[in-house]
Amino acid sequence: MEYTEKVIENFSCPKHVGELEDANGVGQVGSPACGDIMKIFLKINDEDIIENASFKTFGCGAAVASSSMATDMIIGKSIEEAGKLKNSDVVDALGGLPDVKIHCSVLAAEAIQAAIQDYKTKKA
Amino acid sequence: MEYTEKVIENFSCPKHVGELEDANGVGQVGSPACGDIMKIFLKINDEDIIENASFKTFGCGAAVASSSMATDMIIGKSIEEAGKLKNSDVVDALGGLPDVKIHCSVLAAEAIQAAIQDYKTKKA
Amino acid sequence: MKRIYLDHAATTPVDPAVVEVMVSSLKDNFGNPSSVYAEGRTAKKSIDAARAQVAKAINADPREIFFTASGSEADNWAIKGIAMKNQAKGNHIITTKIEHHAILHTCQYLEKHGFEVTYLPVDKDGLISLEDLRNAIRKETILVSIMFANNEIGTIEPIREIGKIVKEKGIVFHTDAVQALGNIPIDVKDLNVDLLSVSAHKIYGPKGIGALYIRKGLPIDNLIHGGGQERKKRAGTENTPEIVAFGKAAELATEHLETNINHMKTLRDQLIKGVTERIPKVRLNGHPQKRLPGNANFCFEYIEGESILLSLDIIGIAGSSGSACTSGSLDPSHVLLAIGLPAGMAHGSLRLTIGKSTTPEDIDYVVDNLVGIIQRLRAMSPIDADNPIDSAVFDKADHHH
Amino acid sequence: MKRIYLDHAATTPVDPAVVEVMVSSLKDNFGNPSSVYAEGRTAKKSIDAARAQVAKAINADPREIFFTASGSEADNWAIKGIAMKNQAKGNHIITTKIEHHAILHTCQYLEKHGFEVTYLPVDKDGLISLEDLRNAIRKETILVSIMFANNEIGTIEPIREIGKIVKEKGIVFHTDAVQALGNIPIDVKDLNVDLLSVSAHKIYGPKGIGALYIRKGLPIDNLIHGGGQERKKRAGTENTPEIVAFGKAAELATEHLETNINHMKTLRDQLIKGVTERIPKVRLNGHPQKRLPGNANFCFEYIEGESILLSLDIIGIAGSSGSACTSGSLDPSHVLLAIGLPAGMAHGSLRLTIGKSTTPEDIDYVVDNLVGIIQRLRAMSPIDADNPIDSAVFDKADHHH
Ligand SMILES: Cc1ncc(COP(=O)(O)O)c(C=O)c1O
Ligand SMILES: Cc1ncc(COP(=O)(O)O)c(C=O)c1O
Repeated sequence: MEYTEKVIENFSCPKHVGELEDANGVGQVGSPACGDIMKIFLKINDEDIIENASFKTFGCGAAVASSSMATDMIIGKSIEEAGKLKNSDVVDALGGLPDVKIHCSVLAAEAIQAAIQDYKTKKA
Repeated sequence: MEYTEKVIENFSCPKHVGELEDANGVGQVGSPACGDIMKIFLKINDEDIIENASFKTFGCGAAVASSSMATDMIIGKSIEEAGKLKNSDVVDALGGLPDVKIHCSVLAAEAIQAAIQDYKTKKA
Repeated sequence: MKRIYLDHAATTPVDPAVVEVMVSSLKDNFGNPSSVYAEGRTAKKSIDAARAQVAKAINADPREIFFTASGSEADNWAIKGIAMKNQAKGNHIITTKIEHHAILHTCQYLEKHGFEVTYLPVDKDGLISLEDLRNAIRKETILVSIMFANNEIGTIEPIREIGKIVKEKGIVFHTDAVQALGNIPIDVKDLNVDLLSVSAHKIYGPKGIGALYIRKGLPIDNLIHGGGQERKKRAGTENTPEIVAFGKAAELATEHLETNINHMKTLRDQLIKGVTERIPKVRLNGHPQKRLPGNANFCFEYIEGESILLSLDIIGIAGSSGSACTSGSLDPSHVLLAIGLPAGMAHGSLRLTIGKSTTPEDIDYVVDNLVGIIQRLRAMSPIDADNPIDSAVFDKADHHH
Repeated sequence: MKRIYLDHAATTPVDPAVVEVMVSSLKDNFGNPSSVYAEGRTAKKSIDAARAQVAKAINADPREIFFTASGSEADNWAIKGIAMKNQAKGNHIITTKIEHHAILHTCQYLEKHGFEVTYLPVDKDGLISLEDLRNAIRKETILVSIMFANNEIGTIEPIREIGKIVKEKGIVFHTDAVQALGNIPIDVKDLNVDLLSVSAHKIYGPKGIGALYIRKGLPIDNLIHGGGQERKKRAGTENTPEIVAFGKAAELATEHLETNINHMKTLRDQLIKGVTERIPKVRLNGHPQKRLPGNANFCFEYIEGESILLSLDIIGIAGSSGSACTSGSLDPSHVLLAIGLPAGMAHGSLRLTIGKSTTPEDIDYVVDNLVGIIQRLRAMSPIDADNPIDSAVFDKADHHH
C-alpha cells in the first residue's frame, strides 16, 4: 500500500483521538467484518457550530488517517457545512488515497453525518 | 545433441567414404523424408569375406558416424559374421549415441544386411 | 534504518550463493538448451544438474521433476492437468477450505466447467479430519489436493496418512508443498503422493521458478502446450538462470535443513512466548505443535491487521496479515474464517515468519515494539471488552459482501 | 576458440545493461510486490516501470501489458483464454499452418475438446492469402491467430490487413509477435490486434519472461488462476528481476530499433548473397523482401541439416535447422513442408539469424567455411543430380510416420 506522507503523519500522530466526554452527537458506521468501524464524537454548541470533534476507529491506516483528517476539518464549522463534507475533500486533504482505500474516506464522511443526525434526533 | 568424441571423430574424418568401383554388393536403406539414407558398398571375395566396404550417407552426424564405424567393423569379416552385426555393437563402438539417434545405428546394420542380400541375390 | 524482515512465508531474500550461480549462468550460459551446438549443450547440462538437485530435496527421481514458472503454475497444472485428463472417469475433486488461492481459484474455475469440488473443513487448529476425507470420496472422485503446510497459520497436515487413504482408493493425490520445502523433510517415496508443487522463492531462490513433481508414469495433460521442453510436458524456452538458481537453493535447503529448522523453531517459540505473555487478548492461530518451524500467526482482539503492519513498517519491521487490506480486497482471510474466527477477529491478524538470518535480538525488538503498538491501536479502537462488537452491526456487514 | 553465434531467432545473449539491472534487482529488491511494507512497495514500483517500458515498445497502455513466464505461455493464454471465454458464442478458430508449436499444439489440444480449427495454408514464400482468410471465417469463428513473423523462414505476414478483416467481423485477433519484437516496428493501436505475444529472450533479455498484450476491456479467461497478481489476470508471485530485465531490454530495443534493423539487414543481405552466389543448388526459404531483418534460411539439396549444423559447430559457428535432428523428432519442419518443399529437401535446411553483435567478418568467415562444408557433405551423400531421390522410397517413408 503506497500511502502519502500526509496519511502516514495522520496515522502515526492522529489528531482528536478518543471519546469526547461532553459529546452531544455520536455516530458509528462500518463493521468489524468489513475491517472498519468509525465512531465520531461531536460537541455542538447552541448555534449548531461544531466546537470539538473526536474519533475512535477500528481499521487500517487509511481509516485512521481519514478519521483524523475529517474531524480536524469540521471543527469550527456549522453542522450544515460539516454535513456537506465530501469524501473527496478528505482524500484531497490527505494528498490522495490508494484506490482500494477510498471507501475509508467515505466512511469518515458518513460517520460525521451519522453523528450530526444523532445530535438532531436527540435535540428534537 | 551430445555426441561422444568417437562420434565427432567419425563424423569429421569418416573412414571409407564414397563408392567402391568394384563393389559386388550394394544396399540402401532409409529415406530422405525420414532424414536418413544410407548406401553401403561391399567388395566380397570368393570365400565370402568382405575385402572392402564403403558408404555414402545422407543424414545427421550420428548417421555418418554410424556408417563410418559400421563399415570399418565389417572389413575382413565373413558375410555371415557381418550379417550378425548388431546396432548395439555400433553404438558401443561409438561410445554411445543419444537416445533419439539410436535409429541411425539400426540403419547401418540394416544397410549392411541389404548389401549382403544384394550380393547373395546377384550370385544366385 | 535497519529493517527486520519477518515475512519469509511471502518470499525470501535470494541467498548470495544462489545469486552467484544465477548471475554466472545469465552471463555465460545463454544458449537455448534445445539447440544442438555447444552453447545449447552447456545450457542443457546445467539444467540437468539443477533438476537432480531439486529431485534430491524431495527424494524424487530427476525425471519426475518438471520446472514451471511458479508454485501457482505447478498448482494449476496439477489440478487442471489431472482434471482434463480424467474427465471421462469422473468429475469430482476433493480439496480443503484452507488451500492457497492457486488451488482454490483453479477449483472454482473447474466448477464452472462441469466439475464438482468438495472443500473439506478444518478444525480450530487448521487440521482436516481423515474421517471427513474418507466420507467425501465418491466413485467419481479423480483427484484429492491437500496442502502440506498452510501459508497463513502454518498448520502441517497429515500428508502421509492422507496419501495412504487416497492411494487405497486409486485416486490421484496432489499436495501443495510450497511452504513445506526447506521447512519440513519431504520424501515423496514415503508420502504416497502423485504430484507435489514447490517454488524457489520460498527457499532463498529467485521468484518466477517452481516445479511440479509428477510420479513416474502418471498421465496428466499439459497446461502449457508448444515446444518439446521438459520432456514434452511443459513448453517454453527453459529459464536456465533461474533453474540453475533453484537447483542451488534446493541444494542449500537440503544441506542445512536440520540447522535451519532448529534455528527457526527456537526463534518462533521465543516470539510466541514474548507476544502471548506480554500482550493480553491475543490468540495464536494454527496448530500449537504441528506447525511450520518459522510461522507465528496471532489475532489481536479489537484492532485491525493493516494498522499493525503499517505501524511495524514505520519502525522498520516487515510482517504480513491475512487481513483485508493486504490484498486490496475487503474479505478477511478465508483461512482464518475456516478455523472458526469471527470476521472481525480475522481482520486483526498478524503473521510473522522467521528466516535463516533472523536473530534473537530481532525477535526481542519486535516483541518490545509490538507491546506499545497494540496498546496504542487499542486505545484508538471503538471496540473493547466493555464495548463488544454489536452483533447486529456484524450481521449487516456480512450481507454487505 | 572464438564462437560466432548465428542463432538469434532461437535466443539472444543477455545484454550487459540488462544483466546489470537484473542483478541489482535480484540482490536489493527481493520484496513480494503484493506486500504492503517498504520492500514490497519498492518491488511493485520497479514492476510498474518495466510494464511501462514494455508497453512503450508496442505503443500500448501499461495497463494492457500482462507479464507471463514465456512467449509460449502468452500464446497458450491467448488461445485458451479466448476459446474458453467464448465457448457459448462459437467453437471455431482460424490460424495458419506455419505457427510456432505454442500455437499449433494448443489448437490441437482444443480440437480434442470440441473446438474446430482451420489451419490456413501459405504460398511458397510463406504468406497467407487474405482471400483464404475471408473464406475461412464462419459465424462460429471466435478467434483468429496469425503470427506476425515466422521464426523459421522469417516471412512477415500482413498483420494490419488481416486485423482489418477480422475486426470488421467482430472476431478476436491474436498475433504471435515473439519474433517481431525488436525486429519490426510494432504499434498495437495501428494494427487492429486484440492480443499480442512477446518474449524477452529474443530481444537480449532473460529467458523465462514474456508478456501478453490484452486490449483494454477484452474479456479473457485466466490461464493460471490464484493470487491477485497482474490485476487478477495471471497468478504467481511476480518475477521481479526478470520483469525489470524485460523492461530494460524492451527499452533498449525501442531505442535502437532503426539502427539494429539496418545493421541486421546489411549483414543478412551479405550472407544471402555470399551463400547463393558461391554455393550451387541452394534455395532461399521465406519471402525475398517481406522477411525479418536478421533471418536467412537456406535449403541445400542432397544433404541433411544436422550434419551441416554439426560441421559448423565444430569450427565454432552456431546455427539452427528445421530438420529432424534439432528437435529429436523425425519429422521435418512443418513450416518448410507448408511452403511446399518435399520432405527430403526440408531436412536439408539451415537457418542463420543475425544479431546486433554480428560483424561483416563473421559473415565472411561463415560463408567461406560453408562452401567447403556443403561440398564435403554432398560428396558423402548418396543423392545427387544423377542419382535423384527415388520417389518410391519417398512414399514409403511418408507412410512410415
Ligand atoms: C514465433 C514464436 N512464438 C513463440 C515462441 C515461444 O517463446 P518462448 O521461448 O518464450 O516460450 C517462439 C520462440 O521460441 C517463437 O519464435
Ligand atoms: C501454499 C502456497 N501455494 C502456492 C503458492 C504460490 O507460489 P508462487 O508464488 O511461486 O506462485 C504460495 C506462495 O505464494 C504458497 O504459500
